[in-house]
Amino acid sequence: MGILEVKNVNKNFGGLKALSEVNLSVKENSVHAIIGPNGAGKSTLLNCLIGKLIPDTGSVMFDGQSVLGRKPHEINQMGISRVFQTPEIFGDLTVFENVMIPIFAKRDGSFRMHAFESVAHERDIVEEAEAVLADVNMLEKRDLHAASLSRGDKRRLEMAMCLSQKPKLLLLDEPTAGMARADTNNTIDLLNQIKAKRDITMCIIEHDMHVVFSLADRITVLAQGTPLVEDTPDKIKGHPKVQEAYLGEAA
Amino acid sequence: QDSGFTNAPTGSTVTLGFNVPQTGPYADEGADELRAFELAVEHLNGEGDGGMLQTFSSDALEGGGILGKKVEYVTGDTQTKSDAARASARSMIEKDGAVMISGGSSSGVAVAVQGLCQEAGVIFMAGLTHSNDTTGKDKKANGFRHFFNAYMSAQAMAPVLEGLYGSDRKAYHLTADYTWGWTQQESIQAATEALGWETVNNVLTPLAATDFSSYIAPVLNSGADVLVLNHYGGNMVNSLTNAVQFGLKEATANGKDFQIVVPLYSELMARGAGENIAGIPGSQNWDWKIENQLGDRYKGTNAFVQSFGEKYGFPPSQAAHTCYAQTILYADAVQRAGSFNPCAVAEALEGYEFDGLGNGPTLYRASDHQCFKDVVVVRGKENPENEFDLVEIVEATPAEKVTYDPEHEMFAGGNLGECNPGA
Amino acid sequence: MLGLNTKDTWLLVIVALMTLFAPFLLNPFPANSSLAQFNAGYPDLMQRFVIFGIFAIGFNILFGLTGYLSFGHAAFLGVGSYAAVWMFKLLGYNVVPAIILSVIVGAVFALLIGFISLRRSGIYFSILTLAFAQMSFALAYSVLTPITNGETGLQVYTSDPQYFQRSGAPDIPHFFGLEMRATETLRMGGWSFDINAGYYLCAAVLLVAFYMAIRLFRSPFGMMLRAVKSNQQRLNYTGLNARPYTLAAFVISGMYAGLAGGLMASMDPLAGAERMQWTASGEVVLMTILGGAGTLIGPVLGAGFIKYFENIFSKINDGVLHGWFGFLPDGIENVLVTVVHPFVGKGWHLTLGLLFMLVVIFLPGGLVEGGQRIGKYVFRRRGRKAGGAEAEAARKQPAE
Amino acid sequence: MDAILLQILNGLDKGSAYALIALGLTLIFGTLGVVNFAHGALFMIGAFCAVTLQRILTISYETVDDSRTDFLGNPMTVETPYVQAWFGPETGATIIDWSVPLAILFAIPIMLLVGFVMERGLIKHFYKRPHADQILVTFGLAIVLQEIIKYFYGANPIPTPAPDVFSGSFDFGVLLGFDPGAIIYPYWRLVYFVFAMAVISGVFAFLQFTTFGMVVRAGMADRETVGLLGIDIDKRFTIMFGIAAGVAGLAGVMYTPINAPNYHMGMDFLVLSFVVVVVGGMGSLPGAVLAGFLLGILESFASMTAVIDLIPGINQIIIYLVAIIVLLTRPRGLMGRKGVMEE
Amino acid sequence: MLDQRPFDKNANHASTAPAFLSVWGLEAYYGESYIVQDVSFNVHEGEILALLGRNGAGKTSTLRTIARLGSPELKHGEIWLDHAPLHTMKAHQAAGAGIALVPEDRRIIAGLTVEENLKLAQIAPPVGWSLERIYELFPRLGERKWQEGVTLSGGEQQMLAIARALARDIKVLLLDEPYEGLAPVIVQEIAKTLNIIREQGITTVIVEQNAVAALKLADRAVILDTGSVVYDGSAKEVLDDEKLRAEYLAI
Ligand SMILES: Nc1ncnc2c1ncn2[C@@H]1O[C@H](COP(=O)(O)OP(=O)(O)OP(=O)(O)O)[C@@H](O)[C@H]1O
Ligand SMILES: Nc1ncnc2c1ncn2[C@@H]1O[C@H](COP(=O)(O)OP(=O)(O)OP(=O)(O)O)[C@@H](O)[C@H]1O
Ligand SMILES: CC(C)C[C@H](N)C(=O)O
Ligand SMILES: [Mg+2]
Ligand SMILES: [Mg+2]
Repeated sequence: MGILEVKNVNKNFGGLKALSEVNLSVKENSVHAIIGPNGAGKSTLLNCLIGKLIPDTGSVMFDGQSVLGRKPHEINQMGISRVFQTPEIFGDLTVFENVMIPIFAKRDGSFRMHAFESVAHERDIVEEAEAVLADVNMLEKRDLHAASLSRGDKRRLEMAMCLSQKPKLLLLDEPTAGMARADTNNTIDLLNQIKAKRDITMCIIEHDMHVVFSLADRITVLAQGTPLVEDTPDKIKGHPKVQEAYLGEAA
Repeated sequence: QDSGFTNAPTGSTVTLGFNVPQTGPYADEGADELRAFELAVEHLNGEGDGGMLQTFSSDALEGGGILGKKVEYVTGDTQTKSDAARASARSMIEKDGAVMISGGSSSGVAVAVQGLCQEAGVIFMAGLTHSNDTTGKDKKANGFRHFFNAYMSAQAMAPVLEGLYGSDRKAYHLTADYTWGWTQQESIQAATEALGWETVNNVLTPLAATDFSSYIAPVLNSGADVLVLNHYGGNMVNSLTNAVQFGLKEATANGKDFQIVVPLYSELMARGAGENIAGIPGSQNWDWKIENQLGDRYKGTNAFVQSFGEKYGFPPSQAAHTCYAQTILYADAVQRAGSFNPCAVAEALEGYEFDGLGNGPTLYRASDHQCFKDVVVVRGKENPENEFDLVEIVEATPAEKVTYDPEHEMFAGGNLGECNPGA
Repeated sequence: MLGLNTKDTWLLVIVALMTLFAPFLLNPFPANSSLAQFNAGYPDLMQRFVIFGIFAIGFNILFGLTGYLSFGHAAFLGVGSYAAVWMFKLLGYNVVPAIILSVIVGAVFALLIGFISLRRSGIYFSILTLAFAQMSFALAYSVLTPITNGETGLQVYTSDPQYFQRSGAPDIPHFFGLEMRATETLRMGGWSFDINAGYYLCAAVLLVAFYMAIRLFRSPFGMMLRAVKSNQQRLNYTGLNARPYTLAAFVISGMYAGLAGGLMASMDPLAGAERMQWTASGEVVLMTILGGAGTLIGPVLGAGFIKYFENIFSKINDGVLHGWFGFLPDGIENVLVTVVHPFVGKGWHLTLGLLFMLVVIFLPGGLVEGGQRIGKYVFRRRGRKAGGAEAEAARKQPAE
Repeated sequence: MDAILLQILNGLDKGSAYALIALGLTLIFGTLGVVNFAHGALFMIGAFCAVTLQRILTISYETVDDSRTDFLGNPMTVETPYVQAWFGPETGATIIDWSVPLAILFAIPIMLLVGFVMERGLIKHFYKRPHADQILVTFGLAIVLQEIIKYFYGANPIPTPAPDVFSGSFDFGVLLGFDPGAIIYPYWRLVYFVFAMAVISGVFAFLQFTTFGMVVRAGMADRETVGLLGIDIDKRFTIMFGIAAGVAGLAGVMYTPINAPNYHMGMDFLVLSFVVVVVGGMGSLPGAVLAGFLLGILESFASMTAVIDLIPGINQIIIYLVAIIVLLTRPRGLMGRKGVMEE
Repeated sequence: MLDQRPFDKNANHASTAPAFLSVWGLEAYYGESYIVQDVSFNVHEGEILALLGRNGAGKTSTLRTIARLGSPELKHGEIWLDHAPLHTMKAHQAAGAGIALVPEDRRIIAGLTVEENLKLAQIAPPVGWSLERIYELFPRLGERKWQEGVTLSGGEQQMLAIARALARDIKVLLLDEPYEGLAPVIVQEIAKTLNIIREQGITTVIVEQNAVAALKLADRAVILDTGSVVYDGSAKEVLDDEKLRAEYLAI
């Protein structure tokens, strides 16, 4: 039994079958990659996990509980965080505030009326936020408005926000897209460190095979809304169907 | 030297506060009031031709200001909102040291400002306010109303309506849904029912309404043969225009010609209704033609019209007349009392009988501070010669006919209280 | 101090000093000079400045932080006023229960309206709040007259019970015997200054309200509200429930509005229905934007700006103009009066409209931004002289 | 039955006015994304185009008639309009009589000009600014326009009657077999309804059957990208603004015989037109029109005595009540597009 | 070798052909922050230029400046395209002169279908490829022409964005991270497409984090660092020079 169990999930958009009969089991504290051609339904699947979309049929169990019917913030409080394909950050806030908010959410729950305390006096949260920013090499940008970051930096910031929550399950939708090689490598290192601690489960969508193969324990290949194969990285690399439909001559 | 009351004038001048609507729908009416105030101040200070001071029955005033102090004035904008009006009045009292506030073009504002003046200890000489409440439920010892009221309108109109349309009529009322509208409707309903008219329906219309078609349309089919529009200002212009559009003027009902009645007229607003007002009866506090048409019982009128017309180029409205008269009356009362103390002034005004201000013999009744004088019943002219000559006078109902007991049920519940000199 | 950082402490101190000395600051011209017209230091206007300041501060907590533009905030001000007057009618003229009830009633109303309206966002939210407020206004004006006294406005009558009005207590609103209207006029040379009890009560309340707003702006709660404005989706996916945050902000700002309403009735015991009309709601929106939405002091400045024009400019008539220009030859005097005439007195709206336009066009971000720019400009020039400008510009460039 | 039919008819012409104003507003607000608080003022300026034309047509020369006197006792001056002098009293009078329909021709260039000037001179700098700034600047502009009109025309309503042939009403009920007088309907209101339908279909056709509409929609969603595609969106926004101003202005011209125009008529309609647009759904032209008629008709129903007796005060609040109900049951109004002004 | 040939903006560049697109001394600001700092380079007709650099180096800003978008604001410098002075133009005029930018977040227009997005590009002259020809190159777009553009998957959106540029008759194509978020097969496909486009004689500037892929495609490379040009030379040289790659691209 994995920490995440997706069973027979279907999702249609009008006539389009974005997901059909998707089954997926993610083992606790493993890194599970989902790859597949563009439009295969990868992001749609993640949307179903975090309450952004509700599957037409099927079930999604996380940590023994169903996530279906829960609001996004409740699902997050269960321990699922997500990095989006197009960065979702608080553009009007500073980089530092961007990472403090998830830490508050983790500590105080989905709502707390702390209207007369001072942000600056929350020592532990400030320190934690600093540490998180240091991890992603963004400490010197802490007072910039998030909206004025370059694309790659936005993506790093969003990663930091999710990591700061120490979620049980971290969903990463193309975390390194648009990142410079050097930072991609840093990110791989960072994720590998996390992986080494073995206390976070990660589900990663990525088109950069270098990233996928450096991190993943298992890989699911999704094509046209259905899982094509699921296996270890080595097996996937050599899989002819995958090569043809996805990797092309590069692999 | 006067002292011991709010804003006792200490220097060689005395300040009056003229609080009129300068913005909003009644701005033109307010502008006319302001003209009259300025004219009155001129006359009090001995400038110009003296206007009604020449005809006024009291000769306490000599044109040297009030009690020898030159009259100065400040102005403000009521916006026809009780809040704004009170703010403006307070600034006149607190900042400019006004000893008297006058003006306004709505009963809500009048009541609100009257209450303020009572608390602050200055005299309020109401401008245009027609609701029974101003000198009824909401009367105040420091407040005085020269203008007539809804009850008086109704009493004056009733005999005329009977003469014009008979005593077997079915009336349909449209009423502006606020204090004034209600008292107007209540009064006219009572008066017409006393004639034997039947009231078919009374529909309250929102003050903010601009199109009355959905209220007018069902009228013809309701069995009524008279439509009473208890509307004023923009409401009146629009509802009357709509009624005419729907052909009510030419219609017949119950075998009679259908009729429209507008109990309270305003010349300024009538202008907005254009030719639609032709033949429609209503009442006024005063009309600039009254002395010419009904003789010198109404003396003062021509003097005022002359003086105003020469200065501004057109005849004054009843709003202007009332504000002018109120200013003169106040000044005269101070002069007679020999003091600006509101209590002394009130005493001088209470029960005061005067003449020569254009309304014929008039009484400022002591028990409720309401003026009693003749009420002018008018009709829209069929072929007006110019935009100032829109109504013809049907008759002037003598004051006795419209006088009522201060405890009359439409006026009951109020308490004049004590005069308050403030400080 | 008081749990604020230095900058905020300074801000608070400055505001405190300004409110404390307002009677003097606002009456800079000798009472008999022709410029006395521009003096704003009389009780009514000073009270209005602070009361609308409170209203705008509260509005800004909602709008400035969350970006939810309520177009019906005047409704809370209105119910606050009604509640206060009812307290006068039932209990007596002490303002304390009146003010307390007005805050509570403001909160309850805001909770109801907010709970429903916050189901929608953006313009849909604005129109929902507008609709509720307009309904309240229309009903208060007509059907609810027994409670609101309709067009005239709710007043205290001598026949009202006033169960707790002790004999000997003032017959007008008072604070444990201190009449709100009590005014001491100080005359110094040609100047005269009004020290008014009601004003200082309002000013004290303003300071508390302002202090709480600072705390709130700097609190985690305030940060969450800004996050709502920035990206509500993200907030939800971060595990925070945006609804209770926005609702709490809505209720708090409703309480500020109720408080303002209560104070208004305490200074002048009459509650008019027009207080709830959309124009009144629009006014607080304008005040906030004009001053600078999302800034702490902006709304207060905006409130002062609008109230100043309404009360001072509307009172300048031709007579006053002739007074000013009287020293000039007649011809010039008349020309000047004719030129200025459309902008003052009954033309005060025109001036206000023009100023609205000029402020937004030239000072995006409102008066506060304008102030900052001027500050920066002055600072720069000084800096340049000292040769620091280049250094500063260099620092601005990306590192290396 | 006849009472209901009557109110539907009444609702139709009220709805026509709402729909026309909302249509113009939604072009600017729902499509260009500018919160235009000056829209009511455009409506008002349209109405004053009619007033102005009437004044122009009645420009007169004065002759002194010694046989009569004015109110001060001086000899009376009599005014004769020049058009009557030029075209003869009969024709001249007819021209004056037809001033409102003629004002359409007069208003179109003026309103387009007003729209262009307003957009070029002011609004274009505000497309990227926050809505709040747009509110402030357009509200300021509305006040200024209003005050200018007040300065020249005063605060009172100015009667601007329809041509005589359209005055009065016709008995609609008789056509349907009801009693005479059961359903009467003023001719001019019928004209207004027909006119509104014509303008609405014209605008729809223009936006539907030309690429113009698509470009404008695209430009609203993403100005920058549209620019990258070589399209000068500014020009089209200006045209769009001109059209919107024109629609508002024509609505105003034709409205004058229904209710005499005054300087604040725009503000009276302003809030209502926002409500209509939002109830219709942001960014939807059909929505705005539909909501206009819906609210117009419901407002008429709510003013029926039977209804008021049932729920006192309902006529005061019906519009807002309906707005609340619609917005709570349909998140984006009747036909709103996703993502338009939802933040 | 970079050491021997430090970048000099006045120096003659590799090719002897006259510059087709010439960028000289660009300085551009976001508000007060100085982002593009004196950037100069030439692109010759028909060539593909790779513009590389770290996150936040100013690549996007440079492309936006060339396309004459309002922000960043060009304060100094000249841009000439085939004798047309782009620096005096606005975006839509520059587009008319033959510039096409495929922006980094694709900027598919919400509310329009795929086909409408394409048609939009053909409203203003000069018109390029016909819709049929576009659908031939990108059959997926043909299949989805009625779908709302923004609901396409990331890869599909990228195709649409490129297709939209081709729908216009362009002289220079500016591509901002065209491979980002695309499956390896699609990357290869797009690379092929870009080669086809090159054969049509269209000049291309490509910004890519996937430097290897970009360099394989490109004739020349320009490397930016904190807003300034640090390398301008042949693409092959970068690809082959370990040290250069390590220094500027961390690969
Ligand atoms: N809201 C929607 N409405 C209609 N179709 C949608 C919607 N969202 C996604 N789709 C379609 O569903 C399919 C799957 O999309 P999804 O975004 O999940 O792909 P993906 O696997 O994440 O692709 P990529 O790697 O390119 O991001 C696509 O064909 C897309 O066009
Ligand atoms: N709108 C903006 N306002 C202020 N600064 C900005 C803005 N956009 C970008 N910047 C800053 O300009 C610099 C260059 O950004 P740019 O987007 O051009 O980089 P890039 O080379 O494209 O990076 P990436 O590879 O991450 O996309 C960065 O430091 C960024 O923070
Ligand atoms: C001004 C009055 C004559 C009428 C006005 N509506 C009132 O309330 O009294
Ligand atoms: Mg995806
Ligand atoms: Mg970039």
